Amino acid sequence: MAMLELQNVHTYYGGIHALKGLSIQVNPGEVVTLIGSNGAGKSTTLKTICGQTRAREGKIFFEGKDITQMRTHDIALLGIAHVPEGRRIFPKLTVHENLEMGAFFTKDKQVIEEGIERAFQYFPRLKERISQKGGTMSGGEQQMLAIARGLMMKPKILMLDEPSMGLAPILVEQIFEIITELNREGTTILLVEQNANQALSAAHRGYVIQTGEIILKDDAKTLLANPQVREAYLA
Amino acid sequence: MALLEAVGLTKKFGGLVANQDVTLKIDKGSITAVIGPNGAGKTTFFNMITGFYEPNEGEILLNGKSIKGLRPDQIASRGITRTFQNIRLFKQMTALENVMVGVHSRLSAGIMGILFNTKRVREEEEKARVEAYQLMEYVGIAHIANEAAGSLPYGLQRRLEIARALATNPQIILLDEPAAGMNPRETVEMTEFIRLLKKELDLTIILIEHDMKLVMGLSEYIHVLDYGRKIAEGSPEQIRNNPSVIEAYLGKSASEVS
Amino acid sequence: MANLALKSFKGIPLVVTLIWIAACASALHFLDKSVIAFLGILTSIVLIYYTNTSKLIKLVIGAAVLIIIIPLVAGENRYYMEVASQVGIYVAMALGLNIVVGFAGLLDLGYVAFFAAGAYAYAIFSTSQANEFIAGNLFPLSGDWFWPFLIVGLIVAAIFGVLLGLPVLRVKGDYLAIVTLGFGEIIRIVFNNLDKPINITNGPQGITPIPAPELFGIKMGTPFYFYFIVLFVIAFIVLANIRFEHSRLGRAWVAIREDELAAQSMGISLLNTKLAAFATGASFAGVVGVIFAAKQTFIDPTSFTLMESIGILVMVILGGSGSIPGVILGAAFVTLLQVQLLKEFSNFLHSLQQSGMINLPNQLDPSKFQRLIFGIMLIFVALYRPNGLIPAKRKTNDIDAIKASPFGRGKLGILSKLSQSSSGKQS
Amino acid sequence: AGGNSSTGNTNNNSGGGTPAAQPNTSGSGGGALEVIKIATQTPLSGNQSSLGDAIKTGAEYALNLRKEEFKAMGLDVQLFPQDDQADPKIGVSNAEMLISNPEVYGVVGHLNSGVAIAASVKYEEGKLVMVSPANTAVKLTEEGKKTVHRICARDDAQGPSAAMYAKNTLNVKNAFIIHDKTAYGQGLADQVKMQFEKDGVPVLGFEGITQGEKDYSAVLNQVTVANPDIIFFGGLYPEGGILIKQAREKGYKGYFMGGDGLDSSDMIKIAGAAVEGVVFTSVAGDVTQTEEGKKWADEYKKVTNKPLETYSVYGYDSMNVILNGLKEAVNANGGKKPTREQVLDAVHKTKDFQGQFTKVTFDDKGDNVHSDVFVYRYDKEKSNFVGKAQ
Amino acid sequence: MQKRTTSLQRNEGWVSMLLSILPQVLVDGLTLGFMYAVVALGYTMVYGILEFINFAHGEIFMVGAFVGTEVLLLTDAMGALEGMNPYVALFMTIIITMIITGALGVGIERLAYRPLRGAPRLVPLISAIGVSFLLQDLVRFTEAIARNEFYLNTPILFTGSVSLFGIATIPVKGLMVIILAIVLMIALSLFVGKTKWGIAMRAVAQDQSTASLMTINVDKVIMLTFLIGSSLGGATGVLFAQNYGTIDPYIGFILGMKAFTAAVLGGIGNLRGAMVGGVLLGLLESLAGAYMGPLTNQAFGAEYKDVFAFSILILVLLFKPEGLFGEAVKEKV
Ligand SMILES: Nc1ncnc2c1ncn2[C@@H]1O[C@H](COP(=O)(O)OP(=O)(O)OP(=O)(O)O)[C@@H](O)[C@H]1O
Ligand SMILES: Nc1ncnc2c1ncn2[C@@H]1O[C@H](COP(=O)(O)OP(=O)(O)OP(=O)(O)O)[C@@H](O)[C@H]1O
Ligand SMILES: [Mg+2]
Ligand SMILES: [Mg+2]
Repeated sequence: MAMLELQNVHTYYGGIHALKGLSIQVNPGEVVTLIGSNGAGKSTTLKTICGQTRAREGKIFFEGKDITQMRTHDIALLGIAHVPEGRRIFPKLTVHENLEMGAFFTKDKQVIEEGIERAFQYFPRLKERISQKGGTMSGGEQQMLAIARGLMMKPKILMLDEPSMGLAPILVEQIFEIITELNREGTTILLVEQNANQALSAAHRGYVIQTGEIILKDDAKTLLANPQVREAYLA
Repeated sequence: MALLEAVGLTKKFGGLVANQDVTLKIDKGSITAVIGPNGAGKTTFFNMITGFYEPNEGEILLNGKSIKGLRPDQIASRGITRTFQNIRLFKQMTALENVMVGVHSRLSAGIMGILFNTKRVREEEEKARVEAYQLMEYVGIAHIANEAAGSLPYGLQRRLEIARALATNPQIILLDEPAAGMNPRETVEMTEFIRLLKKELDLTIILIEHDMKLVMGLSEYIHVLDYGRKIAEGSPEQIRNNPSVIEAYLGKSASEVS
Repeated sequence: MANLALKSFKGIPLVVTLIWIAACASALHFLDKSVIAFLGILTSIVLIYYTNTSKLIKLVIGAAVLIIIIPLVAGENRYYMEVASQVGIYVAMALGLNIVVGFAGLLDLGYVAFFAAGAYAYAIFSTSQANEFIAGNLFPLSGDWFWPFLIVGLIVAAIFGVLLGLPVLRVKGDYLAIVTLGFGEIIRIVFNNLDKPINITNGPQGITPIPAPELFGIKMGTPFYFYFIVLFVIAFIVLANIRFEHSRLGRAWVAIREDELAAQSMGISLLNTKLAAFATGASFAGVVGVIFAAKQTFIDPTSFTLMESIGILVMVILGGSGSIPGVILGAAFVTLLQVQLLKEFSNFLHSLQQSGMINLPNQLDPSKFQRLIFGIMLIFVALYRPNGLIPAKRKTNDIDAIKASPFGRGKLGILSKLSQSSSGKQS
Repeated sequence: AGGNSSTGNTNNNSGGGTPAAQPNTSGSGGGALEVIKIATQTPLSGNQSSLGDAIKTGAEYALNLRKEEFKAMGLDVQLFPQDDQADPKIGVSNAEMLISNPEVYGVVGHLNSGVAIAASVKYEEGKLVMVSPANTAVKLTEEGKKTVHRICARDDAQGPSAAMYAKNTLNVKNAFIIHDKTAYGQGLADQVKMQFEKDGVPVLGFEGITQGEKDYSAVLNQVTVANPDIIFFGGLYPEGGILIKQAREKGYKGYFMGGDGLDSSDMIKIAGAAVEGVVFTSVAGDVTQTEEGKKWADEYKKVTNKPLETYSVYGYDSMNVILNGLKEAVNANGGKKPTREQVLDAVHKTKDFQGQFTKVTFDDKGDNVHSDVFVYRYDKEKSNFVGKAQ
Repeated sequence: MQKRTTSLQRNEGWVSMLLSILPQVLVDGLTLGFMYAVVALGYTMVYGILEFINFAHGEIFMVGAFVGTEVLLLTDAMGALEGMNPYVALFMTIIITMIITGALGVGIERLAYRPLRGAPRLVPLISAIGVSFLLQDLVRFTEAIARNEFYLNTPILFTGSVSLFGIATIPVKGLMVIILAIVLMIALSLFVGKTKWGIAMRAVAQDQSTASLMTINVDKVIMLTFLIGSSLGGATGVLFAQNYGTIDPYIGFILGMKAFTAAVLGGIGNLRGAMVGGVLLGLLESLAGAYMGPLTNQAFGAEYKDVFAFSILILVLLFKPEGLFGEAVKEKV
């Protein structure tokens, strides 16, 4: 059974029809990527999954449970972490407090500390800036913080919206390594990336989305080789 | 003489030195890239040039004249404009109006003129509108002229920001990660576009970007910052092969970039 | 869904509006003191706004209702004209505050200070009050001076606006709210105390008798005249608002409201722009202040309390911050509610009580309920029209007109360089 | 004209001036009654509403007592209470409403002089008679408006009397004056100060406080330094009560005196034990001096379910002055419904009308020539009539 | 009209006598200041979380004063107050009041603010003003019906006063205000600054939708904020009634305005700032009230104390636009 399943989802922003009957599946243990050009509806898809925008039609299931109408924090409690587009870190909280918020669901201090340790391992820069206010960090540093905060949740499925944006090349590589590592450890991943090349290389399967509709879905390898895809997204 | 010159710029945030003794020269009509790891101080450098931060030390010269200590709006009216790493559009305004705001400092209507809607003001307004629209056409987003800026997808917002910046009629434009959030194909388009800007509009361009394809393909000269210091400068070729740059910033994959 | 329903709503047919106006007008004319008909006439302005016809026709009908029909059918009733002039006074003030709060996004809780400045300017010099501190027994001035004092009030208030604006530059958001609140209170307290050491404002005793306006020897002291004076001033203010909104200045105001830093990087001077907002907003209040003083014939500091500022702010937000028609409607709605609707309602309840239909203890006398009901109304309107009665929307530009513009023949601004360089091609 | 404090009975006998007037109305009792409304305009909401309500309740009580009497004349007199919210603007628009309503024949109001002055311009234009129960500002009647009347004393009567009483009877050698920065409070305080200065009583301080606040220790610290023989307070009991309480807490030992604004049962509750010895002046003679008066007061409390306040008393008498004028006008008009102007004339001519508490004769300006100033003094439970000032 | 020049006769040694009351002026200022401070805490609390000026907070405080007074009056009517340890009585009153006003605050949030969460920033201000009017008149009517008046007097639990080194005295009730204010501030600071829920409150303030991504139940956090803020307001009301003895339904407005000013002076959203701002405002008013008249020869008397206080506020904000304790976070672009 699919871990996460969207069935014929329609989402609107006021009068704008952003998702037009979108259906995707993510199986446990998979890395699935969603690619598409600007404004295709990638971010909207992730936002709809975690209830930040509502599907007006269609259903969303997580581990067999209908989550379409659940509230965001309840959805998150099921083990769905979302690292949103544009970082969205808490600007007036310190790095440490931002990370703590990532593990809000747990009371276990041990878990929190371990999580923070791990985040610092991935991103030593964060450790250097442990008590800096999130809002004064550089763009890339904020991106690291946002990803680290997402990891704090120890989610069953991690949804990343353009995690490589604004990161130095060396860190982009690292992000993909982290994705692979997390996946090896059993985390399912739904990845939205502009860097389709790398995304497809890291993923098992991929969906191509265009103006709110899935126009292609296949193995990542196949998609990577697909001339149409190369033409449209890889240049 | 260099068009823009930064001499020994230093910026500290408490104990943190975000820029230390950064000196660089920008020639008229050039495309210069500022690159470096995250948190190296690139955006901070832009912020000092455009008057958002006042440097603790150092001097900024435009055509040999100091512009240090001027407010951002004063600097803008001296012909230096920018885009932002985190897009900052006027979300509730339409795209066209956003661009028209850019024309602001070149308009002269005063309160009385507006009140009495004089012929001069009417003409000026219409001109501004036409100019803004032409700019949007030029940037390729004329079709969204009447949409609210806040509801546009990311990529279009970036272009709109550039159009808005161009509307101030700058001589120098500072682009902070213009291709962030764009897919490779769109990045190529952006590269072409920036090149065009320089060629057709006679602009001097300084840009920050982490996409090495864009940086290497576009820039004539590159400055590398790390921990607030300048660690290297040179042509793309020189930078690509600079071992300290590779180590601090590029990583192995960068050498694959053509 | 509701949105879609609204979308398909194309406006009210012209006939319906005209019939409505005719019906209300004749009801008002033939039936004695029919409050409902009077309100109906006022409502017709809203109907006209939503009528499905060209701008020009709307304008003509609107003007006809305001200038001809209302004075014709309600002109004899002083109370209706009084209500209409008060509505007008608040509409004008709300439009002024709308510039500061709605356009420029500067939360101002001391707006009434400018109103006070205008009112006192006229009051002091048009009565013998000015003799207290100016030698020569030159005062009082006659009612003819009312007209030049409209300008004086405007200028005085604008100066106050700049005075307030100067410190404002550094203070943001809700800090600004409290600074302006403090400023408003300072002005009120100072006016309340400036009867010593030199008697300028006559302190809490207030100033009276303020002369009514005079023109060619006609004394214009009744609400009927004030209605026209106010109408004239509103017409001016609305026009100014519309012109400002889509001007260089209006765009700059909205830009700093949306993002100060980005606005600065577009070459907008925060100081000048904010000062302009404060000064323009204030000057409208100043003009209205002069009218208010003349209409009241007596002013004292109790008319210029913090609650007054808050009341005007409520009108702006309730109507739709930044939306000119919204603010007009908001001001009219709140004022009508306060000076007429609630009153009529409590009078109605009272008559029921008199006739024994309902029996309330003295503690719950209907006449005491007005503020309570007003409070409940505020909550309801906020909940059901959170974006205001008529939400603000940015005017869209007519792209075809832009394309057809003669200025479009050549390239403008930075693009003029295109024609110089070899190719003019677009990306 | 008859003095008839005898009005105090439940049955609705006349409180009016012309005792013999009753049966001469030809207008029927049984047929359609013509409605005449007498308005009150006072703050009924907001923080001055308790004062405004007292006026309204007093007026209402007076009117209800005489309803039947007017029915016999073919008139249905009704109360038309309005809330002026202590706001001149609202007062003016209410006034416009009243004058454009032909059923309205008179106004009892206002509480606040600012509102009264602004509204009276409109009454004047509408020839609508106004009888003020409470406005003491000198200016109100100085502008020659025929419609404006008041039964209470002007500041320039009450103030000097109070100051002279303090000097001559209380033997104070110096004074500290505090007022609440309102037209009433400061107006009174100014007059007191002038009189003190005239009489050579040093005024050690003249300070304003803010109405509605509860902590006046700052000003009282000044008082401590000055250590005056008397504090004169121009203002109302909510502030007055707190002032004296806090002053006593600070160890102040001298007199505390005020105007009729201090006359309220709440004064005792607010000031607590400190109320003892507080002196105030009032134009109202003491009701509860006579048996009859006591009975009246008890009846009032029973019917209205409210304590008896000075302002309700003033409201009561103001209403009766208007009703009296109305009745005279009816009579003069041959028993038919008079015009507003006729009522105005009749009220304006009021002479030696004995209300429940005050005797009323209007002079040309509309001031009450009989507005004597009486002095009262609080003990722990109530205020006690001391006598006429000087 | 003749000029009102004031020439006041003065006692010998005026200046030294002025100085002699200084300690008392300061003590009075402190008491008043702490009163402002506790109300300001409530404002700052809600502001800190929702960035929304809860205009109705002053009214919650007023309701607290009435509830507390009613509790005491009823206990007294049952004859239980006499002989009760005053500390126990105060404690009991405060707890009951806090529960009731806390619930009231939560109810108001639920009905009048929550539906407006997505609305433009200033709109909740309108419903807050509406709620203010509503509460004022509801209390007025309730009390008018129940007690036939709405100026209430509170049974005072502490009557004595303490002498401070013989130069100033402070009533015990004033002392209670100060102690409780400090305790509340410390407790709140710890809660908001250190606990997970406290951090969550701040997170919700900055970005609600992202906070909910972190499994934070935004509704619950906001409810908690209102619960704490409003019960705090209620407790303050009880203290107020104790301190000044008389209350009416309109005490909320002036005090609310002053407290809000204090909160801003200290740096709105900052608990320590609210405290310092309140105390400073109280001191300023006290000093101005006591000395301005004498020092300016009565030309500018105590009536200018608010002008003085507001001018200082404006001056402070000129040089420190984010308030005394507010963080000068320059927005990073
Ligand atoms: N808040 C909003 N209001 C109105 N329309 C919106 C809003 N957010 C997104 N849209 C519209 O929805 C569509 C999908 O946007 P979305 O952000 O999901 O695209 P995306 O695929 O993530 O694009 P990008 O690669 O630029 O991030 C776009 O047409 C966009 O204009
Ligand atoms: N206002 C500030 N207060 C404190 N530290 C700051 C502030 N602004 C920037 N910094 C710090 O200065 C350093 C340089 O930041 P800057 O934004 O210039 O980096 P950058 O080179 O643009 O990085 P990126 O590529 O990630 O955008 C960062 O470590 C950042 O945390
Ligand atoms: Mg996206
Ligand atoms: Mg950067």
